[in-house]
Amino acid sequence: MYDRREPLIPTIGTVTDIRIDTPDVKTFRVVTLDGKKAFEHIPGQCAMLSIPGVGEAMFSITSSPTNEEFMEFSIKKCGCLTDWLHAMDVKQQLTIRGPYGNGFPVDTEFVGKDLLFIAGGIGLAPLRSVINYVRHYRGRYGKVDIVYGSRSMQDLVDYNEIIDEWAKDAGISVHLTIDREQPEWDGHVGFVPNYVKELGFAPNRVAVLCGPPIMIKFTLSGLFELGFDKTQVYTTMELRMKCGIGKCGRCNIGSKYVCKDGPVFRFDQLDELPSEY
Amino acid sequence: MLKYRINKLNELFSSIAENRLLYIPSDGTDGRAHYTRWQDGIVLSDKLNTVRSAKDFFFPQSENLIEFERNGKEIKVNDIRKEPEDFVIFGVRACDAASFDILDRVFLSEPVDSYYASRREHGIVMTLACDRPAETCFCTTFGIDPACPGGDISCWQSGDWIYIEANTEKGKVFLNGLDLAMEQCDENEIAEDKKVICERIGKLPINNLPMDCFGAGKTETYFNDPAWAKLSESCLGCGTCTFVCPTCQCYDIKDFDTGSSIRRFRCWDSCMYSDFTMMSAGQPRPTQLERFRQRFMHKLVYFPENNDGIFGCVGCGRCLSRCPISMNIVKVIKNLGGNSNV
Amino acid sequence: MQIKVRKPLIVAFCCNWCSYAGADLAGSNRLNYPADVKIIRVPCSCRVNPTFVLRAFQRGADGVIICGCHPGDCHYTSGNYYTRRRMTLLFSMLDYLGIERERTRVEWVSAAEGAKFAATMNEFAEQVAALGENRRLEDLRCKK
Amino acid sequence: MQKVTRDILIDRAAELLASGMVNRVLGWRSGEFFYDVVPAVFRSEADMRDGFVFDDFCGCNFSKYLVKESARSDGRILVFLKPCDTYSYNQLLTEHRFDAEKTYVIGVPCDGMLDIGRIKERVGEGVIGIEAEGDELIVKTLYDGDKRMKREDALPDRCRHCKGKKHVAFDELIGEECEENDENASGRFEGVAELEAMTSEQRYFFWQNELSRCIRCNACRDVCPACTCEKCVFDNPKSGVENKAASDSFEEKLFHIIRAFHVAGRCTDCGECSRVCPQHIPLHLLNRKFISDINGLYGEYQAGETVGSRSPMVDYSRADLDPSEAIGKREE
Repeated sequence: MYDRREPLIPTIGTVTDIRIDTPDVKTFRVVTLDGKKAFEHIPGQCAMLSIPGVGEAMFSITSSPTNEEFMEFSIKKCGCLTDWLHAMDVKQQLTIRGPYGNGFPVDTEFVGKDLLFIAGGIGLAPLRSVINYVRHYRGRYGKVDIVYGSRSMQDLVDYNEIIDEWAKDAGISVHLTIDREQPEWDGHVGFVPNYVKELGFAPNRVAVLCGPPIMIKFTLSGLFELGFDKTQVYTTMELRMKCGIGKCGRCNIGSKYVCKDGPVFRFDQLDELPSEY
Repeated sequence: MLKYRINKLNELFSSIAENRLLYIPSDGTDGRAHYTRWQDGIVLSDKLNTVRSAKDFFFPQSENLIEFERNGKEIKVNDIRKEPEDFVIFGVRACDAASFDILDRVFLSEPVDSYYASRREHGIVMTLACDRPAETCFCTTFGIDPACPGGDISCWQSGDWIYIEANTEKGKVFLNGLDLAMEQCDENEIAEDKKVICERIGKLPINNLPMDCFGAGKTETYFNDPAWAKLSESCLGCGTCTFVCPTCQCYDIKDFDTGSSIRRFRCWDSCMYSDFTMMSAGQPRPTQLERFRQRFMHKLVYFPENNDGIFGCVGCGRCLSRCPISMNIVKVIKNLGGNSNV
Repeated sequence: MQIKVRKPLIVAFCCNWCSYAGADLAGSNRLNYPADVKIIRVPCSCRVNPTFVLRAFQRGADGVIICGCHPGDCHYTSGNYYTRRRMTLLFSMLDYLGIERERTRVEWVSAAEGAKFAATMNEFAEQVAALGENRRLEDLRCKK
Repeated sequence: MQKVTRDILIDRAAELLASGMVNRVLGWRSGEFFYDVVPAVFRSEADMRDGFVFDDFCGCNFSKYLVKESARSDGRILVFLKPCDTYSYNQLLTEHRFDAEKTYVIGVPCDGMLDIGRIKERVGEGVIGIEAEGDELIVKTLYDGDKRMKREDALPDRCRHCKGKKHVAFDELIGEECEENDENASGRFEGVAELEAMTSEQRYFFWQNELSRCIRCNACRDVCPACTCEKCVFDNPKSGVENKAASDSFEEKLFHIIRAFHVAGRCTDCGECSRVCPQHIPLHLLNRKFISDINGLYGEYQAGETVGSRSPMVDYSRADLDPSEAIGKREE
């Protein structure tokens, strides 16, 4: 038997539950064959999921590390592999390897601070892990605000969890918004960047931003108007990846590899990288 | 230092090949040198270097990683790795030998790539000094000395003799294990040859490119340089430079359905290809300019930034002679450095 | 000692309108032709792209035959005329690369020619069997 | 030696640039050595005086660059085309790949281009200069002094059997126009005939050996003026034949057969594929096989000779032979 460790050889996982979040997002619950979690991770880290013969891709782990039983992945249908994943049923096995990336500094820089999470669309997926981690260790952090927006009410990922759990927690305020008016919607209507400015957060907190590039761009300038500094704002990136370990050479921005040195970057760190994307 | 009669080179080869696979550069039917498995009748090429680099031995163009069996909803993983056979590559030039250090920094850094690592452990590199470097050589730019070619064992051809010296413990053990009567000799015997090589390389047109202006921390200086547009405008977007390059190591991982199983294999990929960074979400490097820039910035700035200032190029000159449109790293260096006619 | 005789695997691309019906007729008339002829129905013989032929060989075929309507009888008027030119060039190229030319064939079989279909397949199978296994255009990964 | 000098070309280009007829020039830029010429776009006379060259190493066919260049909306581009390049130009026009109104073609005569690979094959590496003397070349080398070789031996295969020195497309010509040279062109198919005369097994081993060197760098495809698909099947994960590296000898054959087949009837035999191949695979022998088959079976056809001509591969005749007859006939 060959006994060297090899990072590219994955383990097998089983999908034990599939939840339909929105018309194009499903959340998959994955455990190993012996029913355990595949590995421990830090909020913000990713894993490589694959169906052999279909493809392999990087997904952020949306469940919190404090969940001892399983991992969850919220996946939007947008390509070859994700189409396949959306079409499969529970009990399907897949391969999983990881964890990859650096994750959010939840145990260092976030500690003791007020937090502001801003997400758009599927951008909530990587943040969900952090939010649930923060909820679990509620005492370590200050006030938490969550601004989340999507195209429509149906496109809000994890809507039930947000309403039934997050919004009911002490010290957590949830601000939802959708792009266009809808008859059954009585909440805020408008784009995330404007909503953030309307809410007018004081710049004494750490902000975490995730969503489509255009949302990031305008929200960021909104935060600067509110007095935030680049060193207070984090985001998480996504590029094409194959190996996940900084060797295959495609996910770099300048000299940094998103799979290894990222995917979480602070905006002042991003500033040092070339404006490639 | 040891020496051995050059007219008995075949005996040296057959002695090596007794317990190991031996590969030497030999002329193919196309009149060019290719690494060939040695057996009686295979003759050492007199060409300066092989068309493809020696990286193939440690990082082959295509290799199987894992095998999967899919049965309904079930998946089985078969580890198909095998311990490679011991092998020796003879006649590696100084540039290619230096490229292994660069590849090591990628593949042997944590997490270690076991496929590469096991090949490295089972391979012995016997280098050969370049007594006739060509006009396309610029290894000295990167501090590589073709007169002391490195590897596990260095060799020099001089007069009637081939001089052999082990550089590593692995090389020493290997040489001691050979069943050959080699003569002990003094290093000074080849001092003159080394001097000649140095003189020769000193006279080459591109041997000492100015590299001070490149390296770590230069991203901002060059990233938005207008010269990229000009340099990349005629690039075809083929992968020739990447595939003949001894230091290019980007790869792709793909699945092949054999009908009875799925083989996951890895193969060389090129940052010059338009689909290299293509995602279902879009293409972050939409034109050849960005791809071209990536390749050279990687070698000249990003790689040194992550690897103690070591450049990702060894000056072997392969891209100079192989690029269909004759664009190459030398022209890039000279242009960005601001002193060229190109 | 028992020698295992490997029967040649033959892929037959049959056009929907003539040859596939011809194969049907051969079946309903209970005419014998080798079971190792695998029929792939295509809308017209000119649907057969050269990659189909090569892929058939890759996946283990020992011979590839393309059957279409007789020239002049194509359901789409001229499809089989294009097939004729394309396959002439493709087969000629395969021959040029040293792949036995007896492994490839184009045959015109109408819906009424069940007997011709069976006879063609028998003859072709024999011809391919005489060459033995396809070695020159095989993909080793697909061999068990 | 080329009969037309760089200065004549620069003078004319400068006039056209000055008159506003064209706003840029697609030409050859000198390199580090005497042989590594790079295709480049010049925007001013000064730039041309500085770096433009036209000599024995300007083999590159510019036609394909026009697809990309003419898509940029700004004005007309002047392009220098050698006789064999004009065939590709016409063929691309036939396929509506660019707008002829956005190009201005100056036909330049060509006396055959030299292949540095062939020169090095003869005299070895370390080549630092070259001079012509009648039919001979004097090659200056680093270690062996001057070496002489026949000019003919330095010609790539496409030039040795030049299919014609007459331009089939141009807005104006510089230099003397030659009449077509049929004598040479007929030698084009010698290589194909040699292979056809071998046994099937010999051919198999010949190609096995040649194609096994392929590293799938795609240079042949990317340089080919007939390969202008927006997305090549070999790059398309959905095509079923996508592959990046020949993981099996089958894939080497698959790629080259399909590529040659796809350009059959459209290939003008410009020989760029063989010129750029880093592994020196004689790819032109595949294309010429198709051309020779087409000529023999469906009548003489030269792709790109006229704009709008119908390729034999998108045409048919009721009298065509069946494959079995046709391949048999060729042999007689």
